[in-house]
Amino acid sequence: MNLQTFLSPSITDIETLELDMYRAMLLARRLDERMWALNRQGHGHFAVPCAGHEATGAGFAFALDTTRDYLVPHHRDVSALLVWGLTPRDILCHYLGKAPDPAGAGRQMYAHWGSRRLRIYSLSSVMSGHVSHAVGIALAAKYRREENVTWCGFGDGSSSKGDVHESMNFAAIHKLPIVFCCENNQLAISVPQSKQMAVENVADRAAGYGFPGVVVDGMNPLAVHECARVAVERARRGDGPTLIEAKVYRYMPHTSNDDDTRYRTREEVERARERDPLKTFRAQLYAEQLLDEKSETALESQVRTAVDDAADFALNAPELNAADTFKQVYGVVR
Amino acid sequence: MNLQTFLSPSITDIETLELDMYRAMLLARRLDERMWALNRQGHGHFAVPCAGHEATGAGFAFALDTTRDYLVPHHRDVSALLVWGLTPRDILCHYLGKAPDPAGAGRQMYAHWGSRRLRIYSLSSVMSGHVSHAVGIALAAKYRREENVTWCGFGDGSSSKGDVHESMNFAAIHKLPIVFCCENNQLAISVPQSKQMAVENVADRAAGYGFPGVVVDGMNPLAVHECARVAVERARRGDGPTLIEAKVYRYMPHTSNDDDTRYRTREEVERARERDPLKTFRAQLYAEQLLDEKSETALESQVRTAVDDAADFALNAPELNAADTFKQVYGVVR
Amino acid sequence: MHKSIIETIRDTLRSEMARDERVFILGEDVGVLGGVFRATDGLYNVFGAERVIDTPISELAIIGVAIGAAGVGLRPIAEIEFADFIHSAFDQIVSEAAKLRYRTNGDWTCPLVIRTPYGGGIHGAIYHSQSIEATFAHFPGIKIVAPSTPYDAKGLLRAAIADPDPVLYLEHKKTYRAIKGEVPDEDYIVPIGKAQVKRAGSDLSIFAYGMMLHESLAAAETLAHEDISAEVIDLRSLLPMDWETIFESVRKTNRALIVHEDTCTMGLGAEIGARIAEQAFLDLDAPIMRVTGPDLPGVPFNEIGEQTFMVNAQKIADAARRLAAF
Amino acid sequence: MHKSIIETIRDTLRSEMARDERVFILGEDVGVLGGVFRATDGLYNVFGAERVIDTPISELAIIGVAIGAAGVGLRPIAEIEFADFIHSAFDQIVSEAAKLRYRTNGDWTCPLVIRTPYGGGIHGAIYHSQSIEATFAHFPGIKIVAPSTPYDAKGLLRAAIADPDPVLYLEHKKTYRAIKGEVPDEDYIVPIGKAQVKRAGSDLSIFAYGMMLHESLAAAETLAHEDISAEVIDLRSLLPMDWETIFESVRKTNRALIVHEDTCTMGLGAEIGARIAEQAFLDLDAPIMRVTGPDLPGVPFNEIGEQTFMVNAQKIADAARRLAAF
Ligand SMILES: Cc1ncc(C[n+]2csc(CCOP(=O)(O)OP(=O)(O)O)c2C)c(N)n1
Ligand SMILES: Cc1ncc(C[n+]2csc(CCOP(=O)(O)OP(=O)(O)O)c2C)c(N)n1
Ligand SMILES: [Mg+2]
Ligand SMILES: [Mg+2]
Repeated sequence: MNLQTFLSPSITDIETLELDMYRAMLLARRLDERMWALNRQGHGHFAVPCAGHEATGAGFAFALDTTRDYLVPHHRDVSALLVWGLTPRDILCHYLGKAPDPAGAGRQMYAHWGSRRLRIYSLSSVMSGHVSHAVGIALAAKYRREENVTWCGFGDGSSSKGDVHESMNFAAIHKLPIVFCCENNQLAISVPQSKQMAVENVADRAAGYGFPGVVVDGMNPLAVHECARVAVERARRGDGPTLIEAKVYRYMPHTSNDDDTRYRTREEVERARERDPLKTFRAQLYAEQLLDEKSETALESQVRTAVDDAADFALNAPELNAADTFKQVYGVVR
Repeated sequence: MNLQTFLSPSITDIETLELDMYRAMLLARRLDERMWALNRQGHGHFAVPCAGHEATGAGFAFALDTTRDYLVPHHRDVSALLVWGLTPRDILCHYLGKAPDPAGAGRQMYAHWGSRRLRIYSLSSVMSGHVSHAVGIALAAKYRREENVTWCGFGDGSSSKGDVHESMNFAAIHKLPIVFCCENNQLAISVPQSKQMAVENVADRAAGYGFPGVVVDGMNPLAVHECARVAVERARRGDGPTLIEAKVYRYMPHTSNDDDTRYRTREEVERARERDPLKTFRAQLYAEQLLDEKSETALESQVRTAVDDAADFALNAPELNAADTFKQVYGVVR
Repeated sequence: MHKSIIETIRDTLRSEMARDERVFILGEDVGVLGGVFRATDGLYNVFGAERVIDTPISELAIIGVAIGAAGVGLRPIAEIEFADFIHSAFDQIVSEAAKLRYRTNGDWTCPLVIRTPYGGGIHGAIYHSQSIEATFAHFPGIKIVAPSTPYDAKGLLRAAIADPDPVLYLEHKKTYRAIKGEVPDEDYIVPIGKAQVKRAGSDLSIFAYGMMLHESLAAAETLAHEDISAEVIDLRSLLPMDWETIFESVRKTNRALIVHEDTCTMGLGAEIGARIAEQAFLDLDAPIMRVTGPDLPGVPFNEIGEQTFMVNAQKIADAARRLAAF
Repeated sequence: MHKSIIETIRDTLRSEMARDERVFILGEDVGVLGGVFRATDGLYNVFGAERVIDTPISELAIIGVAIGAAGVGLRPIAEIEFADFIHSAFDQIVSEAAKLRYRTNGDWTCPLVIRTPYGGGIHGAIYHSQSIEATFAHFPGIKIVAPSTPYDAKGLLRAAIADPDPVLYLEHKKTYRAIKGEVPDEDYIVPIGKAQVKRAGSDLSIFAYGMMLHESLAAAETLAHEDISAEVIDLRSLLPMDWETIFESVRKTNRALIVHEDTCTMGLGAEIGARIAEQAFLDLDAPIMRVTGPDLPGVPFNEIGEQTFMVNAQKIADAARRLAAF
């Protein structure tokens, strides 16, 4: 069971788009909650919450063509990954490091996404290490005169690495079909934006490379979608990269190993809850009469069933076995 | 014999400043020519010409206080290094890799400057490797509440490295007393600016870090001086970094190992000769009656004597000896 | 005082910073959070934001800025949040810090300490488990220490801060809280370059460091019940290495077993094995032997994968039995 | 055809690019200039700016972009202008390229060739003379080759391009024009992982690669006049290493002399020495011996300093005499 089964077969109107976005966001949030609960029950060693980043993921994912575009995601992009085709089972097997984990059969920690079949490029743990890979994927598209676009996500923290500079510069020189998306939650673990940079917007750096940079409310999926659509079209047309900065908020600690009470107040987190995209977008759907109690109950129950199924599946899935631990260091030379 | 001996004891008026700048530029150019000649005669393995960069070096050097400010130079900053106190003998001993070479007793190739006594930080060959060191020196000044400023030069080519991004960002966050100076000669060896970046001005990147970026004609020492003065004052006041981009031209091949006929026409080089700062600034000094045939002849002869002396000294200076080759891997633990 | 390694590091940092104004800390999350492992917990409150600098995610700049500051007289202690991420600063460490004194003939120097948690066994997977000592041990100009006890954690950290050259101070994550011991309140230094015989023995010599020292000691204890007398040596200083102590032990036991958690090929055991074969060859009654992590690109996240990778007392004891029986 | 190594590399690049559209080159000055050593001379004219990409000074991006392109089916050949500058891309090579296949269980891969000139003796001083093989040889997931003849330069380059994993292809600068030899026009491959006996001998085995192979052969020639019969083996493939050929030679000569230009401690001789001491110990009649560059941070610019640093036939012969006499 996966998100695709609850998504509309084709999106032709804004209402369908909005509902599908909400479905992706809700499933991501409920998976997040389940992972946290599993972690607290002693299942799994490492949860990386996405709560607060769902609107951004859902917003941009529906602006791309998941049948041909590449995703080189930020680690909190669960909603987008679901749209790309990762299933709840995939996600919880990845979380528990079980053999069916598509990202690496349990070799990688959680949130180190990857699936070649789905055109999701593999993430290491090294912040921004993936950004130049995304540029390489975009270079290959141009080289082969293919029309696919590469979406590359990273955090505000990651934007400080030299990788991002060299990558953006390279992409700009070759006008590559890529969209860079900085998901700015104003924290690199505990380090606030003011200690990471002396500017308000990461997007302002785009001008220094020669392509547009734009700031968007990352808590609003439709705003992100619109921004992403423009950037993706630009890339697809051959006009080169765009940098989108989505301002988001991370509701949970950095990971299950973090204690966020050390660096931010509960009041701050509560205040930010008011902007929670799950809440505000739900309210919008209610107002637009795209959602009512009945359809919401049905949706929540569909989602719960999917999450329950995934958790069951993952908890019972096989471990990586010792012999397999030694495999795939090198490929077969032909 | 060194530049200091021909410089004015103190600079109180613009005329003295202009003459002193010209002296520094001329000595740098004549040393450059001598090195090239020595190289072609089989003396020394590696010449790095500074021709075309002299006005920038002279321009900024006189805007700093060489008795307390730090120089972390670009490799073509000979005119500035002379103002800081390196002597022609130092420079030619460095060129020939002889034992009296202050940069490292002959361990480093030419143009890898350094002198702790003169507050010239040591350069490796790794492009931009020094930029973060300059930030560290500026951090130390702020840490100790000292009022010195650090000047950090690098090329257009070097600006593409991740080092520059991380360094500028770090300097901006802490509002450090530093001036970054990109000496843009539009070439990284053979790679033209258009293949290095998709923007016209490196200076435009400063906005993305939160400090001013300014473009200046690097062939005009007075323009550079004025720009540098403002930036140095800003730094000294505690208002943080500035990025100055000096547009220059490199007249000679990249190094004595390079063949620039492969990547640029002789016509281009000849055209650029019209803007040669040695020519244009000389004309200005003549027009301002700061220089006439008599005083120029005297100056040229002073310079020639200094260069002759330096070449003699360096050619006859001792080599690094085998035993010393093994020294200074580690210091003495106390 | 009886303390854990992490407490010892924290206390030593605090007292060195109190003693010497030139000492400051920079790294990711070292300030308000007190470090992801809490190695710097409380220091921000005592010394303020200028001496405990929370940096952006910029390993390159953390090291590069520290090199510059060290050059002009400060004594930076740079923290790399996980050793796995030191590779972004590799160029700064090996091309700049390691070569500065030599290339300037001693004119400019780099008294810099780089602290970083390394090692596996804590479910950190491929990128939070690596051992990084072997790579850096190839670069003359830097020093590398890896304490395995609280006593040495203090003595070597003080030695590193006092050292005139760049020192990589490696903290095995698993020892942080697991290993406790007596730490004198007085000032003392454990000199860089000296190994220590932790357990005397006569049948074979086990050379180890970090967490593997403790696994080796456990193995030696097991072996003792089987009448195999293993000498266990804590290398502590990985560059320079204390060859005299190593050769002396081989002269006594005539059998060398080298243990590290890092992968085998070109791990530190390579140099140790080669040196013994070069300079203590006639003392050997058996081949040198290595017990190391397997030659895999990383420690898997999955626990079975992780256990498969990790060296432990049992694997060491098994090898030691074979070596003793040779 | 009789050719130099640089000509062979250039011709092989040209024919591989002509054969396979997926193959492209990226690096600094590889295009219009044809590379600072002219390894890519003329290719820009034949294949154009899209297949011979002049990059900014961005070693990290050169490798990172190549990794991404390789992942989706291209066959990039990245040139690092001088091996000394590969360290800026160290993280991309060891954390990303080397680990990608393993961490994804083979789902994503990285068929990437990194070519780079290394080695000293050409007045390149500290930063244009380094040997870099030892550092990378510690990282399972990558392969390293270092041809010393034109024949192998072609065969190994073709093997590297065909390989499904990242291969570091190391070109000793001094061999570029100094070493010439016969290169067949036909297609052939020299398989990665195979050493070659270059000169048979019975008194001792010399293991070398790159420029040092030639110095070793010269030393063997000198020794022959003194009735010392040295077997000389060209390792060629540094990771994986051809242990069987190495052990076989030691079984025959019972004496092992390892030669490299790189510094001693944790140079490749460490692993070779340790493996022999581990797996061919009983075949040894003498200690293993290494002739290597001294443990200094770099090769000095000054010629006396440079000569002091560099290994040459005479230093090798001196060591071989001592070893043979042991
Ligand atoms: C190069 C590197 N340095 C440090 C870390 C440790 N680390 C993991 S996540 C993280 C913060 C990432 O912040 P950001 O990019 O803003 O993403 P966020 O988690 O806030 O969404 C850090 C410092 C790392 N993984 N990689
Ligand atoms: C990291 C690195 N990569 C490559 C080189 C080789 N290299 C030496 S100088 C140079 C070009 C430098 O260009 P730029 O920074 O513009 O300075 P310029 O020489 O033009 O003044 C290059 C590529 C190097 N020294 N360091
Ligand atoms: Mg963040
Ligand atoms: Mg330039």
